[in-house]
This record gives sequence, structure tokens and C-alpha cells, in this order.
Amino acid sequence: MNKIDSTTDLPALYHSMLRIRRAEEAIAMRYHEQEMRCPVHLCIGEEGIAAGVCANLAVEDVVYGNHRSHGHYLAKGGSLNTMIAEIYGKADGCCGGRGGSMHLIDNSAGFAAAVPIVGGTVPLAVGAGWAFKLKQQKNVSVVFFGDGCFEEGVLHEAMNFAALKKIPVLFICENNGMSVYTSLDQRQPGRPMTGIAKAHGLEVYSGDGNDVQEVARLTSEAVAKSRRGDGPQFLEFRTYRWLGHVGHEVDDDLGYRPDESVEFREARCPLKKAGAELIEKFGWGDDDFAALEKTVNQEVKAAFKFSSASPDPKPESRGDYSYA
Amino acid sequence: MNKIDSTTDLPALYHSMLRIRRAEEAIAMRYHEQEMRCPVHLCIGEEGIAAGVCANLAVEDVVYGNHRSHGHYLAKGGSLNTMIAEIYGKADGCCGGRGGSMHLIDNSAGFAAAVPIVGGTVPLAVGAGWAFKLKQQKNVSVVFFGDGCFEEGVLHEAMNFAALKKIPVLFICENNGMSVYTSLDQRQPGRPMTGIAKAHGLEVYSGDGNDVQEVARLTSEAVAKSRRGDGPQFLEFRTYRWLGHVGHEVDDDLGYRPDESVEFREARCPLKKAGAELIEKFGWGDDDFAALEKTVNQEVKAAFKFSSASPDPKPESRGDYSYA
Amino acid sequence: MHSDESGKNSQSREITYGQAILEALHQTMAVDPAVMVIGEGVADPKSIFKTTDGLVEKFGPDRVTEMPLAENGMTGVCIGLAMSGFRPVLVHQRIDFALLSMDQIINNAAKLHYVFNGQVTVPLVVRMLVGRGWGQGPQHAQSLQALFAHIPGLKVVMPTTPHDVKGMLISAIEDNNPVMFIEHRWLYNLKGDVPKEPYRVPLDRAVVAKSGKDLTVATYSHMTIEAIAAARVLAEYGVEIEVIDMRVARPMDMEPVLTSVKITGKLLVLDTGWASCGVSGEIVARVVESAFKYLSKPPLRITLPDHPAPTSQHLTDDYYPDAETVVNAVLSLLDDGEKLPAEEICQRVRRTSLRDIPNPAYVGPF
Amino acid sequence: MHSDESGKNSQSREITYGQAILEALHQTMAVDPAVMVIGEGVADPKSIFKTTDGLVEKFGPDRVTEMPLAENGMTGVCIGLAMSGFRPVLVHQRIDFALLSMDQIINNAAKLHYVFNGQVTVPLVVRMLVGRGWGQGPQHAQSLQALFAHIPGLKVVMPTTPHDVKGMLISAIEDNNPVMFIEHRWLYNLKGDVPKEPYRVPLDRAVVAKSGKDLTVATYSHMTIEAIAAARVLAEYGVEIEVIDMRVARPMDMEPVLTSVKITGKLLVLDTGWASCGVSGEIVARVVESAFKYLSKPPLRITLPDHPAPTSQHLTDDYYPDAETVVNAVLSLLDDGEKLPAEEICQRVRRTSLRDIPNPAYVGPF
Ligand SMILES: Cc1ncc(C[n+]2csc(CCOP(=O)(O)OP(=O)(O)O)c2C)c(N)n1
Ligand SMILES: Cc1ncc(C[n+]2csc(CCOP(=O)(O)OP(=O)(O)O)c2C)c(N)n1
Ligand SMILES: [Mg+2]
Ligand SMILES: [Mg+2]
Repeated sequence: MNKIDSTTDLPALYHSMLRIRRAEEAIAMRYHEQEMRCPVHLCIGEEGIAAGVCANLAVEDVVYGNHRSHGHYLAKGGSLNTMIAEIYGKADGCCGGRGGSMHLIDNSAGFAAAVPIVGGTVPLAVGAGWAFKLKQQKNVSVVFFGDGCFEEGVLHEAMNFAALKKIPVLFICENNGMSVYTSLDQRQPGRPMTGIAKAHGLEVYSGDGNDVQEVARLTSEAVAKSRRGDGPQFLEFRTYRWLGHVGHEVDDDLGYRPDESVEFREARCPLKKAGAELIEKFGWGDDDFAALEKTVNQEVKAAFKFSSASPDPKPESRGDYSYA
Repeated sequence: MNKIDSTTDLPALYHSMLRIRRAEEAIAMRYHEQEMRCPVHLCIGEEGIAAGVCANLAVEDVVYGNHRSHGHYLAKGGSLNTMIAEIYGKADGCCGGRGGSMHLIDNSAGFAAAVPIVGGTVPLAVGAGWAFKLKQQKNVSVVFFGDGCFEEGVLHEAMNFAALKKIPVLFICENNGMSVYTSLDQRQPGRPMTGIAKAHGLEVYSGDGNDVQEVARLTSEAVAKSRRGDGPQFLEFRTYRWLGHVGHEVDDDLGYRPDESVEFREARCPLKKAGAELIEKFGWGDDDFAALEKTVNQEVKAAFKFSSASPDPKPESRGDYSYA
Repeated sequence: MHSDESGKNSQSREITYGQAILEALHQTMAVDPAVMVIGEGVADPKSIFKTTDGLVEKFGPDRVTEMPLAENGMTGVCIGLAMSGFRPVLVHQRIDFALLSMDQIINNAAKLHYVFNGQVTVPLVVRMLVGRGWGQGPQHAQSLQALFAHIPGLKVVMPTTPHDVKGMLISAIEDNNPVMFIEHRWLYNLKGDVPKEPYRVPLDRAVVAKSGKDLTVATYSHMTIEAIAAARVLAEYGVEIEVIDMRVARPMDMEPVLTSVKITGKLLVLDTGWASCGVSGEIVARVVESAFKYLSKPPLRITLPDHPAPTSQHLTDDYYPDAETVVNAVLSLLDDGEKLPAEEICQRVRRTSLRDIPNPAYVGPF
Repeated sequence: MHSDESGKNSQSREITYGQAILEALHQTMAVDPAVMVIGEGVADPKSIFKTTDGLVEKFGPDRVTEMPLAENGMTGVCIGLAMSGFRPVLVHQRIDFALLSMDQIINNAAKLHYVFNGQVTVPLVVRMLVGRGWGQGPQHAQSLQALFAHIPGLKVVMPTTPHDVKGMLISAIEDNNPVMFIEHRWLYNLKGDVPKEPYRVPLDRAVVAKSGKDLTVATYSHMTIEAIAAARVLAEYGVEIEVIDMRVARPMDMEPVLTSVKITGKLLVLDTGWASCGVSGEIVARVVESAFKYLSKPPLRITLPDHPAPTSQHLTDDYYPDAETVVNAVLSLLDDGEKLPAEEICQRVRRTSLRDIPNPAYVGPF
């Protein structure tokens, strides 16, 4: 199984984050063309969590996502080509165009399902983890969700059952303090979410989601415990969403949250932080960054090319797969 | 507002419990006649909780119940006559025969609603408590539910919202260790439910539900806090259900729980415990007990009489009240 | 795993509907280790009215699992299991409880195969019991098949006979789609011939339960029993009604109904649930769309009255339609129905026991 | 609080459907302090596509409340408020999210007045938006009115015009029953005359949106718009279809439809949702039950195809029926429909903008 060393494997983590960042930037740049005709919930600024968590997973481990899952999908090794094609509604999209940005799958990478009903995948991930346990496979199941999702009753049901059966499942709470434009304090009283998870009998961790090394380190510990049979783990990572809830634009003008200055964001940028570390501890220079940028940009470019070369799905196929 | 002193008001608490016990015994005795044609979930053995909690409530405070609510209803001052008539499906039943044992209401006593979907009334009680707060009434809303109900997601949603808005609501968890024939350890991991409630930001209490004075004392504290604006309170009381989950019979023969000896029950009998205290501290003698028994038995007898004198609801009225 | 035939060559004997369910579970679990049974009470001493009896002893608690009271979450857990190679059978003692899990059933189970372009399947069976009579009341006596039958991606079956319930449960478990398996509580003690060996009954076929040329009755589940009781007596008065047991509410097999209506020209539809946007209206609409010119009279629907189920036996007395309701409806549709002795016929189908129980042996609580 | 008349004497002006909703909320809240608005986003800067704009500033956060993501629990909280003298309006940005709260809506809201023998009322409004097109996909584009219209105890309204949405929302808020208030997202920018003063539109009346003698179209919500577009062009070819805006799916007002069918003999039913056990089948069944002999042809239903909504614009292109679908259906029902220039008429109603948006001004995401 994968086991990342967050200290030595920083280049890989950085690569993973950069891939998400550049892919989403490319989406954002072209989104106004109104050719990606589906809502997109971008995770720019939050890449550290997806990258840090998924670096600890094997292909056979499964990941479940939510409405904001480009990062989860890519970090788990999902195909960028088929994701971009999916957002464009193309036949070669990972769902053949049936899903769009909010429904992602790549079975070959162990990315099981993202769907946009908040909380919808949480119990699915518990079921998948239970399946591992019943089959005596040493894999883990992972579900990403937001602070808003924590309010859904199904989370409580899922934590209770996971703790009861000691299921190898990681609950990853991406706490960006927002549900759409509604801040955490309008939805939850002032107490830590980890306290509730812990009270349910889960092992809990809390960390800075913008520090990919911290994410990777805490996850590595949690995955190890879950694999060896210690049951469900709950990891909360604080982070910050740069763009609007949905769509490609910065929405500072709406005035629903305090400080959106560029400096505020940059100070929290997971790439910037990791980049500084790469320079300092790994001796990276401009060339190294440029080389990586090139690789990533080529992949992104190729993905958009793949997508535009992909045919539209045939209208008459729209009824296929209604039933298995 | 009512404020009971659990030390000095034991006679009233005992009376409240005895009323529930004798009423349910009378139901149990006649249930085999198949004339009460609806499921009954008797709370014999668990009377201490209903009596101890409701003794602290004013008429204007509201109580919400569940499938096992004869005790809650009676302790809150609900009419015994209309409850028995309801169980018999009579026109003078508290629901005019529409509800049966699992649906109870007595608005004049502040018993708001019992319904049998597990968890169904929990958020209703939160809404009622919120209404008090919005109207700046110094009342509290109370909801009784079982250990099984704690597993429903709606409870988590209700606790979160109650804590967020500091709603004057008391969550009363009657922990009898059973959901139908399934023991707690098959449904929840080994951790206290109060831990979860506390992590949600509720004040929590845990007590012996078979000790009516303890119940009354803890509730008195909780009610006082809730009334003065401290928000939601969570009280867990351990107790023991004497009869089967549903129906009038002891079901020891099913062998789903360990010790059902008469001694085991008697040792936990809330009436017995309170009775001993009445003898010891209040100097009660046989006469006192006999007098109370007489009062209670007369009320019970009268209720069955009331019920049998009550007409059957008219079949042609069955469509009434489909809409307001 | 099972032979495709309908068990015709297998030895059969009389068992009840409930026993037939149990047998289907035992046989399916014995053959396929992916089959699991999950629900509140599946491993308790009452074992869902004995339909899961002995399973936990035989297959162990990993495969026969009690669950917390968490209908939505546990439905999601079962979907996750189903996506991971298992074939869970989730059980609700009352269909009313499944209302808590509509999100997982409709948003996820019904859609994942579709939206993921066939890359995922959800072989999940949800057994749900419909309560009736004896004080079940408004939250324990709903017959909510229409809510599920509205949703593409689901299959919705409602077997009537012991033979069908065994064969259809086996088919449902082997099916790669989410199957809503709706069992009417009043059928549980019904006896019938059931082959010992495993067999399949298809999940997309209606069947003629009794043939006749005078009028077509489309029905399913418990109402089939009432229809047959009515048909038997009516036959003695020269009225031959064709009773078609629809068996499946989605996908609906209209072929036998259309064939019959083309002969009889008259349609009566019976439902265990409410009318508005229900299964009965769907049947009427489809018949009208496809066999309009063959109809000599407007079709008639018999459903629950349009209000919640009251609890008191005095109020439920005529809430639930039965054979007598069927007789009256049939007579009203026949060209010379008024010439027949309605009261005499009704008398003969009228239940002598209390109307809030299927038979005198049936005593509460349950 | 409001005058009973339909606002005829009040000054009116053109505003949009969305603005009409907002106005109804402002006016109702100003008059009755018991009215509250609760939902995810009701007090945020986007204010449910501007339909709750300014409410929190005017009425404060106690009466205009953001809520946690907890649809079932918050529905129960609103029921508790409603039982305690408040009139909550709960808002879901997509009707799909309401699937999480079916238990509270169906088991409690719909039944408490009944089961408690009239001693309790639940004056609750649940506003739910139906999404369509522009990549909404299977979990954000369902039109689930049938699930609610099946349930006695609920009212289910689906206004089409700015005038009706204001008057019906006021009626819904004043109603003592739980009202499912379903708004189609594609109607939000529709403009129409709306009286300034508060007024009521009854919750149990269909209305003739366009009269005609050749064929009856029963429809509601967004499909009324498509029907009227078709009717206008058809009229130029001498075909006069009567378009009846049902407005309410429960209780359904069949009177105008029956009256019309008795003249036209032909029925076309349009739905925004699926067919099976849907509103369209219910309308067909009721017409057949009450006006069978007047029908000269089998009625026709136009609904969504029987599968989940795909996301890609290439796949949704003919998933959603529109005016062109209506034209074709009308022509197929007319006795000499084949004599008319179908392609020419279709051409004229065909949208020139992309078919996954109602008009070119409508750009995603939303
Ligand atoms: C059950 C449900 N309710 C509401 C929504 C609408 N919605 C989509 S995303 C979202 C915010 C979720 O917040 P959070 O879980 O914190 O995730 P984030 O967007 O911050 O990443 C909401 C309310 C939904 N999709 N599903
Ligand atoms: C949502 C729902 N699920 C299942 C049931 C069936 N049921 C009725 S009572 C009960 C047990 C509840 O246990 P608990 O909450 O501990 O209450 P107790 O009966 O022990 O007092 C169950 C499972 C139900 N009524 N509602
Ligand atoms: Mg968030
Ligand atoms: Mg219990």
C-alpha cells in the first residue's frame, strides 16, 4: 500500500496540488464561454487537502466525493482527460456526459463516486469500507465533505454505524467555514466538529488544510490505524475557498465574508507554502518549478484538446443505462 | 411556574407514578380481550422518568412523546378518560379514535403530540421551544424518546439547531437498553450518548430513571437553566422495560435479554423505591398507601367506564379533518 | 445460480407467503455469499414475522445484521455495499419508515447506474411491509408503492401469492437494479403451492390469476385476493371476470390487460393505496392510450379513500376496500348488472370476522 | 388580512415571477408577524434568486433565518413552529433536496391535523424550485410534484404566471394546511401584470389560460408557457386549442377540463415530470372517469422520458418537451391534423437559442 513520507515526498504532493490548480484555473478561464454547461464548484485554494489525503491511498482504496470534487478526483489519480470532457458534456467524459462536473467517477483510479446532494455519498463510503472489512481486504474508504455537510443527520448515522462496526473509513471534513454564502456561525454553535466525532467513538485529527505536509502526515497516521483495524477516523482540515461557491469568479463584491484581499489568500495558499519549502529544504530553483509547470500545463492543454476532439454523446443514447 | 422539590413532594411524584402503573396494568389486564384494537407500548417499570420530569413543568410548558407515551401523557396531566377511550377507538378518545395508543394529545394539559415514527416528534419539540423563545415566553418544550431514537439522524440535526439558537428544549432520553428486541450494543458503540449531546453544546445530565427523586432533581435543575435562557438540556435516564416491546405480556420466553427474574425487576421498581422512602422519611403507613391506591383505582375504573359509555365514532366521519 | 424455469419440475408443497419469503432468503444466501440481510429486527426472536428466521444462526451476524434506527444512513450504507460487490436485502417492518430514506433511494440508488454511464450497479433489494387494520393508524398503514413507481431507475414489485413471492424475491436479489419489494402484511398467512427448489419469477410480467370474458380487473398484492374472492362468487351468477395480477408496478406489464380489455371492453382497477397520482390511474391512462376504442364503458378505480388511515376499527370499517366493494363495482360496470341480486352476492363475499383483520386467527398486536 | 378579491381593483404593473414571489413575502410578513421565512440562502446575498431580497434587513434574522443543512430536522422544526402559532415558509433551492424531508412532510405535516381530530393545524408552506437544463443533471432537475400530490393532507400548487404566483403564495401562507409550493426555475424571469396590493388566488381552481374549441390541453407550470406558445401559432393555422392551467395538483380542479373536453372531445395533458404514477395520468384517469363518452380520441400525455435527467446539453436536447412537442401532439390528435404543414408550424415555435435555457439572457451557473 502507498505510504507517503510527507517530508521527503513534498515534490509529489506539490505536483498533485499544481495539477488541480492549473486544471481548475483553465476551467475558470474558459467558463465564461458558456460551453461548459453545468455548474462547477471549484476548489482553488483548497488543493492541499485532496492532495495530502490521497497521497496516502492505494489505487484499491476508494474515494467518495461531493459537489466540489475535481480536486479529490484528480488527486486520487482520476483521468484529467475524461474529467474535462465530462464537464464539456462529451461522449468521452467520465460519465459519458450524463453527469457533468458534479458527478465524477474513475473506477480504474479508485475514485468511486461524487454526487451533489450534500451528504449523499457519506453513507456510501461507510458501506464501501464495510465491504472491505467483510472481505478482509486491508483497504480503506475515504469520503470528502464540507462543514455544511456536517449538519446533515446522515453524517451522525454514518459515524455511529462506522464506529459500531469498526469500519475502515476516513471522514475528511473540509472546513472552509462556508456553505454557499452562509458562514459557519449561522449554522452551527461554537464548538468543534471533531468533538462530536470523538464522542461518537471516532479517532479525530484537526489540521491546517493549507499545509499539505500536515494533511499528509495526519492522514498517514489515520490511514495506518484504519488499515490495521482501529476503525473510523475523522479528520478536519481548515481551509479557504478562493472563488465563489459556484462558477469561475471571485465574488468579493457580494460582501458575505470578511477579508478577501489577495494578500489574505496568498497567505493561505497551499501551493505557495509548499513551494517555499521546496526552495528551502529541497533546493528547488526556478527551473524545477518551470519544468513542473510545463508538465502540468501540457497535461491540462492535452485534456482540453481531448475534450474538444471527443464527439458529442448521441441524443438517442440518452435513455441507455436506465436499468442494468 | 411549577418548581417541585423532589425531597418534599415525593407523595405527588409517587401518585403520578402510581396513576401510570395502575392505568397500564388495567390496560394490560384487558388487552387480551382484543377490544383495544391497536398496538400498545406499555411503560410499566419506566414510570419514574415521566413522573419526575413532568412534575417540573407548568401546564403551559409543552411535552412531545413517542410510541410509548401513556406515561408522558398522564404525568403531564393528560386526561386518563380520553386516553383510555382513545385506545378503545371511541368517539370521546383524545383523538376521536383517529389515533389509538400511539397518537396522543391533550392540548389543555400541554401534551402536544405523541406519534410512533421514531424521532418524528424530536424536531417538532425544538420548533415549539423556538416558538417560546421567539415569543419571549419563559416556557420550555420537552421531548421524550428512547435510546433507539438516538440513532436517528434527525436527533443530531435537532441538537445542532437547538444549540445554535439556544432553544429552551429538554431532550429526555429514556435509555432502556432496547429497541424492540435489539440491545443497545448491537446498535451503538460503547460510548455514552451524553458525550455526543455535550459535544453538540448541550448541557447534559445522566441519572437513574428508576429513582424518581433523582429524575425530578436533575430535571428541576435543567428546567431552571433552560427557562433562564441557557438553551437546550439533554437528560439521559437509565431504566428498564418490564413487559414486551408491544402488547401486554412479559416476554421472557423469547430470551433476548439476560435477567428477567421478578427480583431483577422489583429491585429496579421506581414505585417500590419511592414507596420505601415514603415509609421511611414521610412516615407513610399501610393506610396512606391504601388511600392512594383507592383514589387511583377509582380514577382508572372511571376511565374504563367513561370509555365504554362513549359512542363509537361514526364511520361516515372518517374523512373529516382531512384538511383544516 | 438458479434454473431459469419457474420451478415447474420441482416438487412443491403448501407453505405460507411468509415461509416462502424465508425460503427464498435461505436458498439465495446459501448459494451466493454476496447476499446479506440487514434491518431492524432481522436477527431478533420475532425475525420480521418469521421471514428471517434462522438466518443469523446459519449465516452469522456479518451477513444477517441488526441495524441502528437510521433508515437513510443505512440505505446509503447498503448502496455502498451494493457498489462494492454485495447484494444487500434491507428490510423495513413498515413501508412508512422508508420515507426517511427517500433521498438515498431516489437520488442515489435509482440514478447511479444511469449517471455513471453503466460503470456502477446497485443490486439492492428493499423489503417493505404494508400494514393494514388492527389499529395500525396513519403512520403505520400506508401503501406507498406509487411514490417508488414514479421513479425511473427503480423496480417496484408487489407479489400476491406464496409462489410469486418466493420466485420474485429470488429474481429481485439476482437483479442488478434497486428493487423495491413490497409485501402486504395480510398476505403473510396465505397458503399456496411453492416448489422446494429455487426458481425465478420475472420482475416484468403480469399474470392472469383468473380468466373471464365479461370484465377485466387489473389488480395486485392483497387486492388480488379480494378480487378472486369476488370472482368466484360472481361466477356462480354467470359473471366471468378476468383477474389480472399485475405483480409489478414498475416496469408495468400492460400486455395481459390490453388483451383482456379488447375482449371484455370493461376495466376495473384495484389498488391498495390512494388514487391521486397512484398506480391505478397509471393503469387506466395506459389502457385508455392503447385500447381506447375497445372500451365500452369508462374504467373504474377502487382505491383507499382520499384521507389518512384512521386507527379505530369503527373508522376503518369501510376505509379498506374488499371483495364486497369489488362486487359492487363489477355490477355497476356490467351492462345488465342491476338485474343481478347485488345484496345476495355481497352477503356471500362479506367477511364474517371483524373487518380489520384478514381472518380470525389474526390477533394483535403486530 | 387581505381583501378577498383577486386584486382586480388594485393598480398593477409588469413585474417578473421572481419579483412577484418577493412581493408576496414582503406584504405577508408586513401584515402578519407570525410569518417566518427559513431556508438555506434566504438571508444570503443571492437571496434565492432574489425572491427573499431585503427580507432579513426589514424583518430581522429571527423571522428570516438561515438554516443548517438539515432538511428533515428543519422541516420538523417548522412543523413545531406551525403547531405553535407561527406560519413558516421553508425554502429549498431544489425540490430534490426535499427528498430528505419526506418523513416529516408525509408522516407528520400531512397527518397531524387529521389524526389529532382537528385539534392541531400545520400552516406550513414549503417552497421548492424545479431546476431544468444547463447541466442541472439527475439530482438537481427533478420535478417531483407527483410524490406530494399522492398524499392526502397536503396541498400542492404550481403557479405559472407572475399574477398567480403572488396571489397563490399569499393564499398558501394564509392557509392552515401544509402547502407544497412548487416553482419552476424557468418561470422566474417571466413578466406579467401583477397588482400592487396583496390579493389571493384560490388554491383549488384551475383556469382557462387560452380558450379554444378544437382540443383541450390540461397543463401547469412551465408547460403552460410552452402550450400557449404552441397555441398562438396554431391559431394562425385555424386550430384553436384550449389551454387550461391546472395551477394545483392537489386538490385538482377538473371542472374546466371536463367542460372543455365535452366541447372538444380531445385531450392532451402536459407535465413537467415523469409519466408513471404522475399528475398527467391522474388527469387522464379523471377525465375518462367523468367524460368518457365525450372523448372522440384517446387522450395523449406529454411528459419527461422515463429515465433520469442527463446533464450534457447534447443529451437533454430532446429530454424536455417544449412547444414543438406540443404542436406535434396536437396535430396527431386533430382529425385532419396531417393536412396541416407540421414542419412549418414547428419551425415557427422552435426556439432559436439553445434548448437548455429558456432564453438567451439566461446564463449559468445557477
Ligand atoms: C441536501 C442538499 N441541500 C442543499 C444543497 C445545496 N448546496 C449545494 S453545495 C452546498 C454547500 C455545502 O457546503 P459544504 O458542505 O461546507 O461544502 P463547500 O461547498 O463549502 O465545499 C449547498 C447548501 C444540496 N446540494 N444538497
Ligand atoms: C423510523 C422508525 N423506524 C422504526 C420503527 C419501529 N419501531 C417502533 S418502536 C421501535 C423501538 C424504539 O426504541 P427506543 O427508541 O429505544 O424506544 P423504546 O421502545 O425502547 O421505548 C422501533 C424500531 C418506527 N416506529 N419508526
Ligand atoms: Mg464549506
Ligand atoms: Mg429503548
